[in-house]
Amino acid sequence: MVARGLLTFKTTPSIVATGVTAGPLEKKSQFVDKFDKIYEDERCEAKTNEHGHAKMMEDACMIALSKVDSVPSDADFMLIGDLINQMTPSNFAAATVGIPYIGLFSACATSVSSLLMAALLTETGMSKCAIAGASSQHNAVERQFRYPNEYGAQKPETAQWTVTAAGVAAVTPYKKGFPSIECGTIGCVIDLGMTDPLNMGAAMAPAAADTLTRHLTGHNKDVKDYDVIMTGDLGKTGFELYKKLAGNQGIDVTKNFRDAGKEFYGADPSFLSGASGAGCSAAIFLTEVIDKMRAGDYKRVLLIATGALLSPLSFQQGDTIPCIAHAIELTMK
Amino acid sequence: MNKVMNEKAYCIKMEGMHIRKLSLVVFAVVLLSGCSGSGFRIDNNSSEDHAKAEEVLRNDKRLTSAVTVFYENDLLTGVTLKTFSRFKKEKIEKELKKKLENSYPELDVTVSADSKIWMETNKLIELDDNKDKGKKIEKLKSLIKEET
Amino acid sequence: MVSIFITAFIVGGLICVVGQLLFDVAKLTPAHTLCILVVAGSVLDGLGLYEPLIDFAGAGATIPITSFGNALTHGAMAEAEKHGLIGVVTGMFEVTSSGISSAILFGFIASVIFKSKGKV
Amino acid sequence: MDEKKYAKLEKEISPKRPLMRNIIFAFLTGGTICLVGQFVSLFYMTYFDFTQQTASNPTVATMIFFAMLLTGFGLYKKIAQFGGAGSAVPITGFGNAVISAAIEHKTEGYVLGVGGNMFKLAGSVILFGVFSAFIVALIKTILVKFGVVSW
Repeated sequence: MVARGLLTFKTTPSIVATGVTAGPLEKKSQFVDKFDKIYEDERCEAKTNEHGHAKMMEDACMIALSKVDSVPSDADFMLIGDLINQMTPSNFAAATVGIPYIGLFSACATSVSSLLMAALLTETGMSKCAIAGASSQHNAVERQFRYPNEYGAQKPETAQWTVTAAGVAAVTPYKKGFPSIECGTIGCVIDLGMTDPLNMGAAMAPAAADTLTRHLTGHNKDVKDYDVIMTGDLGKTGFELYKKLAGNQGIDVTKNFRDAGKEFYGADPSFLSGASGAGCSAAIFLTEVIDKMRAGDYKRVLLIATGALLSPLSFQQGDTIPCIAHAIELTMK
Repeated sequence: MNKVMNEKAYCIKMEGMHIRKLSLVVFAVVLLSGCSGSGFRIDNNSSEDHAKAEEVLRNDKRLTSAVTVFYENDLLTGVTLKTFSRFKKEKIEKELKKKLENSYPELDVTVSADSKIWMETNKLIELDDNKDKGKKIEKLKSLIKEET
Repeated sequence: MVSIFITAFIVGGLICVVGQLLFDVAKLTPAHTLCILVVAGSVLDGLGLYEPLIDFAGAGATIPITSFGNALTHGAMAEAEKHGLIGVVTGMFEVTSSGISSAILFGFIASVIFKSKGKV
Repeated sequence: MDEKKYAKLEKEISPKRPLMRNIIFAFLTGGTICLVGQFVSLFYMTYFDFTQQTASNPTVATMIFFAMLLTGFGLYKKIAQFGGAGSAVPITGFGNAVISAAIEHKTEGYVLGVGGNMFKLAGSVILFGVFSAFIVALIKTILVKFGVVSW
């Protein structure tokens, strides 16, 4: 099989700063100390959920830029996305921040696809500083994809909780002492006929396993090369399925495997299978993983963000849930 | 390991709610068992002989209680039924009405198994003033009519 | 008097168990489940079985959504008895108006007072 | 891996819905709501001129009022997570569906948002209720006309 969809970055662009903001409920996350800003109000003091969503994204951008003593006019590109109708929150955030902008949509995999795109632009030499990231807001996502927030529907144990968080990274040409992007793999859309929107982990697991195997064979790597292989938001159920699928491919899944969605809220059973949403993987990848890399705990990591590419319409028309997973490999030289 | 502990915590939490709910039910049942009246009462304000009515009502095994008021041309009976006889409420009402009408052909007979009627008829008996009785009986009759 | 509270609890609970079975065993969404129960209530009333159930269980039969179907059918049939076929259409909301009108009214009031919150 | 194989694997690994637990809790929750309804109906019978039968109208309205308070204060979804169908099947669940949609769409304004979306979830219940009532009453009317059954 010819290896397709593989990206290798010779200049190894670096992630020099991150900005992560989160809603009040995310105080329950075990990574809460690492977030840059926590809002006391779930709408971030804005009038609607969607405005709060945009504000969260804006603030995350400004925080990331301020960490490298920059202002928006220093950045060349802004590559962000979210899950709401035509990505309006990201659009509004981009309007306020005023950086040349491309909206990206890979559902919850946007956190990695945006980093890959930012790395590509940097590789070509056309970007000195690119902003990449993703966000999600629980209330806005819930009312669009499922039921009104106050509607009483019993969720099964496989259901996941969309987090309210935004994670943004500033990507620049290689800089010593910062995690750098070495390679990546663009995922294929995988659809194994799952239809249950309350079991998204199961729908996304095959995509994650597929991208993992493609990345390992394509880049001639082994699981042992990585300090951690972290998936985005598979949740407890999806993570088990993903390990099983990867195990069937002869991959050793016994150690170094982590899932951001499973770990986000710790072991709190009220969040059922765990966290999900574009903000989940963005927030954890850009805090927990990057911090550990800068501290020297991790030398080489593989991040695989998974996204379920459904819409309320496609689900109601009885379609299956197609899923995608993008992988990015970060190293600390 | 972690998962097992979560589940345990979950179960304990749920059990707590479970017990609270059950105790609520038990409390409600205890509370209510106090106010269940039974027996057969008859209040005769007319010249009719009420023995026949008493016989009809007492001999019906499906009834748990019956309250009857004779007033002028009216014969008003509120009955309560055994739990499973309630399924046949309408049928029982009709049967009793027919029986009483046979016994008292010149009276306007009203029979109801509705607990509102039963409650009100009980109050009616305790009423000392006979003047209001006629009015109240008319009102109850109109309430029953409203249903259909 | 007491027994109606017990039967209300049991019958109401059992109707909900039917709903739960439709959720978990038949894997239906809440909307599908409620539609099936409403249709069931309507058919039971057509067979003349729902009114006796109300006599037996009181609120245990009038509070579950099945009673909505029953009330609609009951109104339609009562009106049909009086006015023939036209009554089937005109009588429908005669009995059941309180549920819908109060849901609309309280829904509007709630939308003025409350804001939705994304709490667990 | 094909779809069938994966569906099998998914069934194996996904946690099963705890059927017995759900049934018991649905029974208790639904029973309790109906019990409350019976108390409300007793209240209306005792203090107002309602008979057992006519009391069901104000009882339903009152239960929906309770549903409004529980929904507004964010408690109804907690009861629902615990009780499942026990909270969805009673009329309070219908109320919750209407009220939660109304609250949620407030941001789009009262006309387009609240007015337009109020019956987003509960509309289907009304539709199928009305349609089946029409069919059932029609069949019964025809049967009565032909003398098969009586009213």
